Amino acid sequence: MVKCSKIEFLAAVASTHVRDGENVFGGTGLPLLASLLAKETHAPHANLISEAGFIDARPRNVPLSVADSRFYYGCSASIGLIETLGFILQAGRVDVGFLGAAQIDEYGNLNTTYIGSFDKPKIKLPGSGGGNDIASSAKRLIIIMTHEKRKFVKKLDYFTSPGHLEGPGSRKKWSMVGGGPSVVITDKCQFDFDPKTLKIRLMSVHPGFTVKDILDDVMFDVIVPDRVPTTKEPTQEQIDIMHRLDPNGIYLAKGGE
Amino acid sequence: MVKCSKIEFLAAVASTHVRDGENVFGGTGLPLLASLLAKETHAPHANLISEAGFIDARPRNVPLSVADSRFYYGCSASIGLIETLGFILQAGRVDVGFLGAAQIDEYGNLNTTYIGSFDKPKIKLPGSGGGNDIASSAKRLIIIMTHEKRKFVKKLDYFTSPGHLEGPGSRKKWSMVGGGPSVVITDKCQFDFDPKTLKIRLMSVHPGFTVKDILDDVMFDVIVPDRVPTTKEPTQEQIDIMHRLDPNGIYLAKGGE
Amino acid sequence: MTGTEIDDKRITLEEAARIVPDGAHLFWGGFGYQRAPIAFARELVRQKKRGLTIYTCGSEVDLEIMVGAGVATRFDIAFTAIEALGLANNMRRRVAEGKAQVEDYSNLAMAMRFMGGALNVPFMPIRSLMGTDMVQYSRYRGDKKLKVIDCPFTGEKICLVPSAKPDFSIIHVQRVDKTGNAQIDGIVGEDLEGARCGKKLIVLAEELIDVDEVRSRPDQTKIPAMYVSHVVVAPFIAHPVQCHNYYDYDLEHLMMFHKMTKTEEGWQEYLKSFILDVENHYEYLNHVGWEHLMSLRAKKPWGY
Amino acid sequence: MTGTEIDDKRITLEEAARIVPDGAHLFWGGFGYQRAPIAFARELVRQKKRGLTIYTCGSEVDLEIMVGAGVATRFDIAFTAIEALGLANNMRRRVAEGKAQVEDYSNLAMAMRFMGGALNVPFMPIRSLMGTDMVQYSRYRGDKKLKVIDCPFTGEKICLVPSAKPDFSIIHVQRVDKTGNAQIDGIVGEDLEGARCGKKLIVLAEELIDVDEVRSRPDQTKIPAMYVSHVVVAPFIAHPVQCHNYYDYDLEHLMMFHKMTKTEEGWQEYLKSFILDVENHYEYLNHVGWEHLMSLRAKKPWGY
Repeated sequence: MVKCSKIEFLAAVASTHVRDGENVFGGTGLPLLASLLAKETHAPHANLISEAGFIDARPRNVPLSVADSRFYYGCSASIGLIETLGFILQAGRVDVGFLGAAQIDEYGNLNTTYIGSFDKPKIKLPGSGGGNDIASSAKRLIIIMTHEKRKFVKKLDYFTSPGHLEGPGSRKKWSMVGGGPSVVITDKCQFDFDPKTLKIRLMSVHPGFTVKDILDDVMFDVIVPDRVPTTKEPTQEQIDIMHRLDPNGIYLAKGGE
Repeated sequence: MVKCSKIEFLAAVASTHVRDGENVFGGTGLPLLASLLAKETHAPHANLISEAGFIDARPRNVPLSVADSRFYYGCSASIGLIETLGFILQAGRVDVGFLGAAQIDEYGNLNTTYIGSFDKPKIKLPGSGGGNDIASSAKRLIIIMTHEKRKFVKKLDYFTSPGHLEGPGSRKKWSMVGGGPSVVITDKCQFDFDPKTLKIRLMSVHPGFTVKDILDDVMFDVIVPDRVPTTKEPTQEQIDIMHRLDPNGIYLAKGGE
Repeated sequence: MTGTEIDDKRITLEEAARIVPDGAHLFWGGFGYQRAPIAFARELVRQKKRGLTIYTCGSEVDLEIMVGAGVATRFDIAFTAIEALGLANNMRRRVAEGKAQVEDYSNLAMAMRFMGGALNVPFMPIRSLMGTDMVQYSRYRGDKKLKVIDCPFTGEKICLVPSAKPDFSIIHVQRVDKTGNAQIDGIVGEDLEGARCGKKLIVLAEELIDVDEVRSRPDQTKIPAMYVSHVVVAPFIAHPVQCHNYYDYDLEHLMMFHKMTKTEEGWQEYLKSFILDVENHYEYLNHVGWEHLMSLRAKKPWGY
Repeated sequence: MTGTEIDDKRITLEEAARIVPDGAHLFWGGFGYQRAPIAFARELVRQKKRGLTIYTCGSEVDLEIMVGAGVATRFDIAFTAIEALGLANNMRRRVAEGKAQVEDYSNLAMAMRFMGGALNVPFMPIRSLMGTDMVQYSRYRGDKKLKVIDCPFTGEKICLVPSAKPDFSIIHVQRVDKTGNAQIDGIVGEDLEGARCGKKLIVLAEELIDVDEVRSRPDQTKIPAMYVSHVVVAPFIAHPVQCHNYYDYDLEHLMMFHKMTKTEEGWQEYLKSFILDVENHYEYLNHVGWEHLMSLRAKKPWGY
């Protein structure tokens, strides 16, 4: 068993969900690290897109911003938002998008806007950014969150980005281009979605955690299959590659053990 | 009195309607020659735009096509159709547009699409091109036509581009951006539009023609003011400049005497 | 950071034309005398395609060739003529014969239809067309040609034009790499939106450039490879019109073309001589003559 | 062919800020860490502007400065934070205090609102926002925030977002000539549409270039002079964020900024030290220090 931090674990697990040749909306931070790791391992033809306008990016240093010049040299096109969010994403050309959130509900709907009531918000969060667009139109959505009970809620304080909304048929009702969330990766487990109800379902538990740990740490009912496997751990090679990608630990050092 | 061809006369008269500093949709042919002549004489700051994407053009040779590379070098921006017809024209930034037509009615409405019935057209003309867009959205429209009776009709075979439609209030009804036609220049006379009825009105008669000549050569009633001046002739300087602009007579030789 | 293998999307002009089935709908690139994919039109004729529908703002020699040879029968367009020379004679004849149908829009309307298609929304709003016969009459789209509505925000009239999503987009550019990243010099016309609105995109380019060159100045890429299905590289694709920075139009040929198309006999003679009797694009160029072609090459800094 | 006199639109940063009245609506350029007109935000603060409404997709340090200093109170935006570092602390505090209001959209929604404004149509259709609280709740636009309609062509649901036509567009570019023709390197974000949607456009640029240089390669012009009201030329306009091909972001300064804004006291200290106590932009740069600034200069071929 290799020694690794939470961040390393999350990034490595997330990377396994990127398939070769896919068009990936990577953003920055963990998703970027996961996408780059996937490109360096099993998905060399993944096309990494940053919503600011970079297409097929291959940064030699990890970017801090979606608009970071580090995305520029070596990418194959550098355009703008209408291109990435309109012509590419809304047109259904993005296979997988990554999102984080402050709150998630049992259908994978996300809040990145306010904590507290809309009328008197306690905390103004960043807002949608491109999140609502990605959640509406990417074929598949990978959600990455730190696992705190207060984040897995029965009802969102504010509904920013669509998961499976109210379940089967909801996305079709709003003529959404994309398929919605396929997986939620936390630092304790992975969830997927029950195909029939489109409600969140336990997919695998990370080493060191039990099913009960997970159920105790969410505020809604989770579908639990008969057999819940243990999440596959990162390999040393994956960890080494991540450190080569982020030699200064800009992302890896954050929240690491 | 200088000796000049029909084309030279038309171009010179048309050029007088371009004011300094205006944004002009010039096209090719006579309008282009008129715009360039205006720039060389009284309107040096006129901004010549070609709908293919050229802005502030200063061609050293006369272009044959709105997309001609002759517009490129020396212009200040070379973009595309959404820029010129959308961001510039539809946004109300074009002061004056030039149009020709196969038919015109008494409100300055234009046909550039079909001769004959829509169901069984006798002649397919070029179509709108950017003509309808220019007629809808340019602040002022200058129409140039050869003066043949069959072209000045009571009812258009096909209504391609809006003049003053059915008169006062019509353009507002369709929330049109531009003000409609201000002048029609033919090889026999100039028309403007009666401010009250928005119907065509004789403005001036070219040397050698009488008011009766004009009235005989249109198929609708023309408002004739008490005094109809004679159109001012081109100066030798204007003719010389035109020949410098079009040394090979690409436009000047056409239909010349 | 990564050095991945790269797809090579190059095929021949013949192969590219073979992919287009009878009855297909095509966005057609180029504008006026600039970057028209005329070699592709000639190849479609040689392969005897039938029943194509063409979407473009305004095209000239290429439309004349396709309508004249009976390859394309429907046209969602705003304009056709041979600018500065006169009417599009073949189109005029085929329309009068009832063998071709034109659904009339304006240039802005067509450009916005391509933008709407590229954005994958069902329509786009414009302020043109209203009050005219383009609203009153439709050739074959019926009440799906356009809609005039009351704006739900302002109450004013606004025209909605339906987005275009043809089966193929055919465009001609100056340079492309083998994966499909395309660079355009000069004006783009409506080609950026048009390239993105088709279900498949075939890029025809004058010159092949290396992927590394593209990646060293990615802000020069006008069409990213991810949109591109196939790449064709060949010289003088737009002849007898121009390709900015590469060659000027062939005015002599254009005048001959326009003159010959004035009669059906003249057109049939042109068709035989310059299209059917030449085996492929290079034979066409041989027929036109390389000394003549070389005389058309663009001069710096003018680009023509 | 013609050699006309040319207007010189250059004014100082102070003059440019003075043109913006209290209560004005501003499109705000830049995206993320790229080409943010932060020097203009600082100057608005020094001139004690009040009641501005800001329109942008996502901005970071500039919004923090303007909301923190009470210059801007309303925001039609999709995003604000200091990417990779954390929440926008000033915005969080001012919203909690009820001193700032955010009308929430997505990035695509805002970009399309700017495109609609640039096109002078009342709305644009998008496929985002539907089904969420961005449809349910409005901070100050009420039922003019957006409309969800049944598409008159397809019957499907589509969201219409109202076009934005603010009083001013403020954008930052790499190079400009004195008449206003602007060139942008790298990504454009939503700046092309944003620059064209405002009633007046102020272009801030790092470098002045000659008109002849612009006219020798006009396809590099991203914003033609005809849109531009005023031009401001100054170095390091985006500091502490980056300007592609000119300088990198100042991570040290960004971290200090983010840390100081965690408390109102810290923010007030930053406000005093880096904005109010420096007389103008050059004094700010002196305060940051030129040796430090020079260390941020971009290296070829990377652009940062």
